[in-house]
Amino acid sequence: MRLINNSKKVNKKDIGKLLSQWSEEFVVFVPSKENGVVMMAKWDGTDTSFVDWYRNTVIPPKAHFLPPMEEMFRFQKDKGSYQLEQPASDGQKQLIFAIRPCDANALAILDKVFEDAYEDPYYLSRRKNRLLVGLGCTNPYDSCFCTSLGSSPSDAANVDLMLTDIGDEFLIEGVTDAGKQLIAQTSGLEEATEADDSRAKEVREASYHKVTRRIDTKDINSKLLSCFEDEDYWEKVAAKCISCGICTLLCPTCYCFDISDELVKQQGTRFRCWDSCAFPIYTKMPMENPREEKWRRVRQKVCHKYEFYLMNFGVIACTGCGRCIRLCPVNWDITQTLNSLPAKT
Amino acid sequence: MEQKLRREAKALLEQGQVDYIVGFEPGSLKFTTTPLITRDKEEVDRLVINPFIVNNLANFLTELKGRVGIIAKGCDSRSIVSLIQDNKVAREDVVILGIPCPGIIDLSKVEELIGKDRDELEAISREGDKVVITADGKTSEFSITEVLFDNCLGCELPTPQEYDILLGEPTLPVTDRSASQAKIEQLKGMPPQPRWEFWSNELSRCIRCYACRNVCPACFCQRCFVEETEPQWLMPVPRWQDNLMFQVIRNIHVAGRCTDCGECERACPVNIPLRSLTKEMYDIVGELFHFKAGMDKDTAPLMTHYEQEEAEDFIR
Amino acid sequence: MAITDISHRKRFLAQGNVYLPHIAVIEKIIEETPGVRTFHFNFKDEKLREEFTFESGQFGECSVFGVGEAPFCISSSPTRRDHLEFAVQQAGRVTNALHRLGVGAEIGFRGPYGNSFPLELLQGKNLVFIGGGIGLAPLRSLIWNVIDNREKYGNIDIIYGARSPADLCFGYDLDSWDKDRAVNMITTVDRGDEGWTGRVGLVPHVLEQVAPAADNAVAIVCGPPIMIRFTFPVLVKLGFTPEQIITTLEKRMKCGIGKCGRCNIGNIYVCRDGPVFTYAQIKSFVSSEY
Amino acid sequence: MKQESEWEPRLLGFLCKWCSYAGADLAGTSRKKYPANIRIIKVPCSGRIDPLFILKALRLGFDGVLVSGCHPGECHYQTGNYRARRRIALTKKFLEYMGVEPTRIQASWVSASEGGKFAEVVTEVTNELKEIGPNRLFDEERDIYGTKIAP
Repeated sequence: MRLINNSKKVNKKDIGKLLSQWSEEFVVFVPSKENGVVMMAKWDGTDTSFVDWYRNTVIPPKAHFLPPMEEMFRFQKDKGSYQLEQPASDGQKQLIFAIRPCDANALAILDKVFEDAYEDPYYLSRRKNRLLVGLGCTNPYDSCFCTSLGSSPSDAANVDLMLTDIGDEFLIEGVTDAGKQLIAQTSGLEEATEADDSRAKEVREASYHKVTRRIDTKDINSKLLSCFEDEDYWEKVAAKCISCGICTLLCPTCYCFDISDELVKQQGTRFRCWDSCAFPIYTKMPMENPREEKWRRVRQKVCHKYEFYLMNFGVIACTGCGRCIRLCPVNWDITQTLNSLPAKT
Repeated sequence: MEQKLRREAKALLEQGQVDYIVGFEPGSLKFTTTPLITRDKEEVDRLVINPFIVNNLANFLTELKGRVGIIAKGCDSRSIVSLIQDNKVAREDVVILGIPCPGIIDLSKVEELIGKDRDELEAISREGDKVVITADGKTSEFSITEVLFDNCLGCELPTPQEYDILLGEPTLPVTDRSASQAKIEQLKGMPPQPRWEFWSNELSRCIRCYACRNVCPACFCQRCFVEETEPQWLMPVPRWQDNLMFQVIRNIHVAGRCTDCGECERACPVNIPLRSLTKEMYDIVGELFHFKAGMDKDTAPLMTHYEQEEAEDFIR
Repeated sequence: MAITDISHRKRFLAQGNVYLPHIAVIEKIIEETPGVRTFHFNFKDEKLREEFTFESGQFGECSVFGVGEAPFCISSSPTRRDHLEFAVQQAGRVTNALHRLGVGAEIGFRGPYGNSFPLELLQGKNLVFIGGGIGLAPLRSLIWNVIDNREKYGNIDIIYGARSPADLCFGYDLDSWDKDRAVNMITTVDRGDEGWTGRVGLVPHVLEQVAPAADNAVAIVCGPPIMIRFTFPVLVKLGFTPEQIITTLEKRMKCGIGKCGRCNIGNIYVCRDGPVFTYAQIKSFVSSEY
Repeated sequence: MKQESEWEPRLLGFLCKWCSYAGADLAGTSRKKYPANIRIIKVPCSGRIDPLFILKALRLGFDGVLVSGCHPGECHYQTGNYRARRRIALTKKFLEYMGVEPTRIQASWVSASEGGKFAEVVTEVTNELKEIGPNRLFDEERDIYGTKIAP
């Protein structure tokens, strides 16, 4: 993505001022730690220390759009008849600060399924009023592999404005109209010099090469298709998986959900919450379960991301953020699986 | 030790004494290991033993069909014994390759101490009672009490009691176990209401990934109560109330089976201090019923037997 | 034959929030067998009652408020529109709750979802309906649809079986099809009882005996998975090509609109791209997961 | 929320059908007075009690739970009450550690002939529950996802 060459910059020390200014119009979310767990949380108005330690969140920013749980509607029996009440529409204007390119790309991937045919009102309404301020990575994790998925640590494709760490300052570039408009409205930004621009270019170049984990995505869907029935392979690959939901629930592109009701004293709520294809009950029907065995579930996870989603929506449902590798309790590594797919027999 | 392990494992496979070897191999990330479950005698050359062999491999025993040669640290061996007590695993179907365990390094503690993430460190090595860490070319030394997992600091039996082959010399537990109890003692010092609030707060982060349950060898139920729908005990929705109820019941269900291996807390992606629950339950079981999980394969499981005279004072 | 044409998806779109069910009232409950009931229901909203349209083979998500939602195919025919019907077998939380409801109770309904039986392709063809147990429910919608437009179709054979005479669903329909001279109705049970004078035999076996001609014919199969698995080879033996065999699949479908993720077979989402498929399509799913 | 002064504790009793339920029956027929705060669920044996029942009762807002079975040695099924004792002891201790008032989890041995004892137990427990006040354990709606990361 080519960025317009009309960039601004802000000193890292002045991030607080910038966020304060934006807080007047938006509810601002920044990376923060709760008991060591990094997530995007409401900015407290002062703390900008994340500038020093932030690499990426544990809870993916998808949680802002498809929360771990949400009320779909409430129902109440009134004079023998049910009345449904939808939650008030979420009109709050939010600004998510320092979202990583991989996570922003993930939202563009999620848009496809939630816009498909029947529009998902909950997700899409949140998408409308949230501004994404991207921050390019200068220190990717050893589990990151975004460069294998046509992206990079400085990919600005799906953010509204993009920040690049150029040392003592952040270079700021508008990407979308909304982003450019915000820059225009923001006071106190300095004009970036040509030197800043070239410094940013160097930083981007350098961080691109810091991502060393690679997968080969060429013909990945046909490779997966040809080994789909290779039970032995999938059983071997799945052996150490413990079928927990970490890699899926905390994946920025996983969107599976469950719907359930609760009724307390005639007051009912229908919830939806994250669900995972790693759980055996996910597909369980009264008489049978098409994915009872662990290897079928592991295969589903891999193939959904790299084969089925690609077939249905033209894009791989993975952005290489590496959370599934980093957070896995048994170090189950999807890149190893993808790199060891058996050749066609 | 590693060489001996590989030799023994290879021999077990070659002689047909076991169908599987379950051990550790180097992980795909720095300072990590990953379970190696294999029938292939060439692959056993990848087996390792180092201060990062975190997983409790007993977890895999219930799902593997056939005879298994399994690498076990002190706590893991007790989990195996506990599974034998519960008739989940037959003693003759496992060959236990015991490792006297000097304690496992808690990378999150290292990260906290150094102020850098795991992948930014250059080297971590264990030297006696010290751990030496290199970052940015600088080395620093820490006492093991600062960097081992809490449960390792509190470990009473680092050397497996039940084994077929013991790799290396028996090792002694850490002498001062107080550090391992620090969090729990701190909680106990709080009045009840703040304590309840502490737990509801911590559990409000839970996303119900069930990693705590799924890494736990003591959680071997085919169908967990959280998955029951008739009646539905818990909502699948990750609200703190349901999350908290899940943890309480899980702890009661594994009482007498939990060996304080600490896997639940380590696996938790949102850092809920789960060991502060499991360890307290472990202690309650010891205090009320003088029972320790996985000590003797011929003892009946805790909840299936009773003494005529015990823990009565609360009954009217 | 492109049954998975997705143009149907926009056929009936709810205004606004697609997840909001419409309130419907149960008007009649028929005890089909022990454990299976048919519910007749109608929308509360007059306008919706008028405007609601669906095709044979489509399904809807039915809510018992406070308990949950489950998918059921509409078992009544779009040609008979004074009410809607679906048949429910007691199997889990929602179906048990449905069975506890009485006439006049309110339920939620959203839909119709999924594709439908390809009526255009069936016209002028001889139709062989093969049903087992509660699997007759989706076929029933199509059978009445076809009977109500009898002149458009060729011969109609219906082969229906259940485990025992007590397990035969829709007895009233079976009777009326039996009397209908334009329909060849064959009923069978796996095991008879004292009062049973009809055929005894498994559906695939009976199908083999009846041996409907494959020429210019289409077979529509629905029943328990085990029956389906044994019926396909018989049909193939009788000369039916995989394109001439149609079935409808059942999966766990929470959302009904291709989002919640659990009903896929490969890249096909049964709720969105199905539930009606030809055997040719199923065969090409590189998966044993259907 | 009701005014504190109007509040009456709600106690859920799980009574074994052989002893305590019969005891409760006897209390009724012999007109022993005891508070109406208890709701009773008859169970085949106190050994039927899963700690899950106790938790669920608290989750549903009961102020206390009483499990009552046969005296030791008198279980109709020989050992059910001994097993119950272990479970309840663990549950009570563990919940106490988590911050639940131990008063909320009660157990008693009441035989079929002890109508008087049943009435006493219910009276005592009800009074103790009145002292500690209503169960607010699960009341408060606190949730990071609702309030913090995805409002």
